[in-house]
Amino acid sequence: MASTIRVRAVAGADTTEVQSLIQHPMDSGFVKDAKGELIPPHHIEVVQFEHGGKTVFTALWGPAVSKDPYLKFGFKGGKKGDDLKVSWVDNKGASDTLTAKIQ
Amino acid sequence: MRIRALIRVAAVLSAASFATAAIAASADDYKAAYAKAEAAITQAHALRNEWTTTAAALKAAKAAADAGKFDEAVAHAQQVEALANGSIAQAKEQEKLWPEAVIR
Amino acid sequence: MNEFSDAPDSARRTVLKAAVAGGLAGLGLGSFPFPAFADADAKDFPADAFKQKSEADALKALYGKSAEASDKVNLDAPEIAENGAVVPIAITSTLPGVTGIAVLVLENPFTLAAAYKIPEGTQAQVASRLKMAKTSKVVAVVESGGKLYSATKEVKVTVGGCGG
Amino acid sequence: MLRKVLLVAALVAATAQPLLAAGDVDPQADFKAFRKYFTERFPKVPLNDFVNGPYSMDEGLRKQWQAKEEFPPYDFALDKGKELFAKPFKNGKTYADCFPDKGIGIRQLYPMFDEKSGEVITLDVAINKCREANGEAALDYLKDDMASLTAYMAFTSRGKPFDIKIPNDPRALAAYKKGEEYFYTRRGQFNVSCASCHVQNPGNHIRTEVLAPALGIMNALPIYRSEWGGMGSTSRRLTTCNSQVRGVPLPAEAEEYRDVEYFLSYMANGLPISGPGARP
Repeated sequence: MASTIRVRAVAGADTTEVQSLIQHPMDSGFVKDAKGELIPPHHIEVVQFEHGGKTVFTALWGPAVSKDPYLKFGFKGGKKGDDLKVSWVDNKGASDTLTAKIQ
Repeated sequence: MRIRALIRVAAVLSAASFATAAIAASADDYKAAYAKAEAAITQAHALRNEWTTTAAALKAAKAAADAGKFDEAVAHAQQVEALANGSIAQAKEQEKLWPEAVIR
Repeated sequence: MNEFSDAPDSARRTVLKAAVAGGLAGLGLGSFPFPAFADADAKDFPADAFKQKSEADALKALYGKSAEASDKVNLDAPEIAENGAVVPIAITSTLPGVTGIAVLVLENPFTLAAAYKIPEGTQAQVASRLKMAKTSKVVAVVESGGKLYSATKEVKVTVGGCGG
Repeated sequence: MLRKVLLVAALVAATAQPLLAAGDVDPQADFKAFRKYFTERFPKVPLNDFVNGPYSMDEGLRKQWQAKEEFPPYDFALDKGKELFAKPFKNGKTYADCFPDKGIGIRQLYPMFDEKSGEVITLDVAINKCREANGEAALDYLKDDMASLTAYMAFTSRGKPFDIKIPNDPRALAAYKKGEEYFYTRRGQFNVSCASCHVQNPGNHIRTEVLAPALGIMNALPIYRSEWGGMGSTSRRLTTCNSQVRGVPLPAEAEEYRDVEYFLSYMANGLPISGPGARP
């Protein structure tokens, strides 16, 4: 099974720029299905990025974040070949994690 | 052209509702109206030009007939026929007119 | 990025490179569908803040205080959203010692859309994509030195992002 | 406009002559006129930018698109397509065995006129022919797998100019003509043609959408639409066009659809493939 997480982390002179895309429906809880019944909210709540044993970024998301959510941020340090660990957990307790190499 | 088509449909529709208001319709009236509607749909289908609203009206006609509301059913069937005829007229007209729209 | 007008090849390379990177990341480096989730913890999630219907209540629940407008908070959002389902929103700030960023969509059923924790060494910037139910003010809030600063922009939404 | 149409109708009725004889199908002349129309109407749009549809017409939209392209939402569909493309059939063969250049970088050659059957074969149809020739069931033209596969195949062809050939074969010319007819024919209860929107009104809003120019409109297919929340095939796009004007869509990959794709792709000859595209 392919990972739900895509990460591109590129080390620059001073900072590492991180972009990620996570495959997730991010159901808002306000949309009805074909039968006219509300689809219950199903969204990622926490995404964490770790580098060198330290959390470099934490996202807390409600149901208003788009489907297959995108994120872009930057942190100081990080060099080519370093590990960057990404983890998420959603409101139903599902989760995924991926360790990518900084480019 | 669009305006003309709409006027045509509207005229048929208002005539239809006037007629049904005058005399209560029977199951046989509905059958006759339905047969005409179906024939028009078949022709529109053959011309590969049906309107989505035609199918919706047909559904409404059937539902009304099933509920024994024949006045309503006849009105819907006539609406189906008018809509299908509109799409038939459109297709025939366009067969001749489309080259006028070509970029030259 | 004039994707194909000026430099089709370089644009294509960029995307190709990206796909390769994405592919590699997804390939070998351990992806487990349901691992024991050690690091990010659902307990961290401020569920209460995400249930508030006003800006003030959401900020109070999240940070315990209110925000003042500041030109040192920069909110980049479209004037007219092409589709309310996917509205790109980017926030940056020149304030020192930023510890958190939050984004609120005032007309959404729940105003708080996302909150970000910014540890030391991480830049005061984040870009993401949000759903907007209708035309609304979007508020970017930045936490700096224990205080909250905000910037607001109205985004017109003609196709709502909440479906139904 | 109304008066003009009425006048034309009167003329047609009076002369009762077909406006076009069978012999005067001239794709090259059409091509020149089509290109001239769009480049003159939109002098500021670089020729190769037409393939970006509404984003070539509206700066605000373009910025949002570019933001999304940084990490496009269709990335997952693309990976899925790559996986599907590589997966061997039960007989051990793959899609690569059915296509020129093993199926990589060839999207710009479709639709293709098939001399054997005398029909226009789109990429989607070619995919299903490949499957059937290898004992696999055809894919649904409207569903995700077809969209993902064609997305991947388009992606490997990005930047390659459309290279659609209309051989001097009466059947190919007839198919081209039928495609042209379909494009300019008004249909649906709203009484509009493909051209009403994509020739007469590109850049304008219909309800909330900015209409794409017809020139280069096929280059971006298949497309990921935010409205769909996913990748949609060419068939999905065309059938949606029909239902949006209150017309009942034809079956996916019906002759008319294949022919109109043939016509439009030929009009875009020389313009680069930009698919899979992202659209509102």
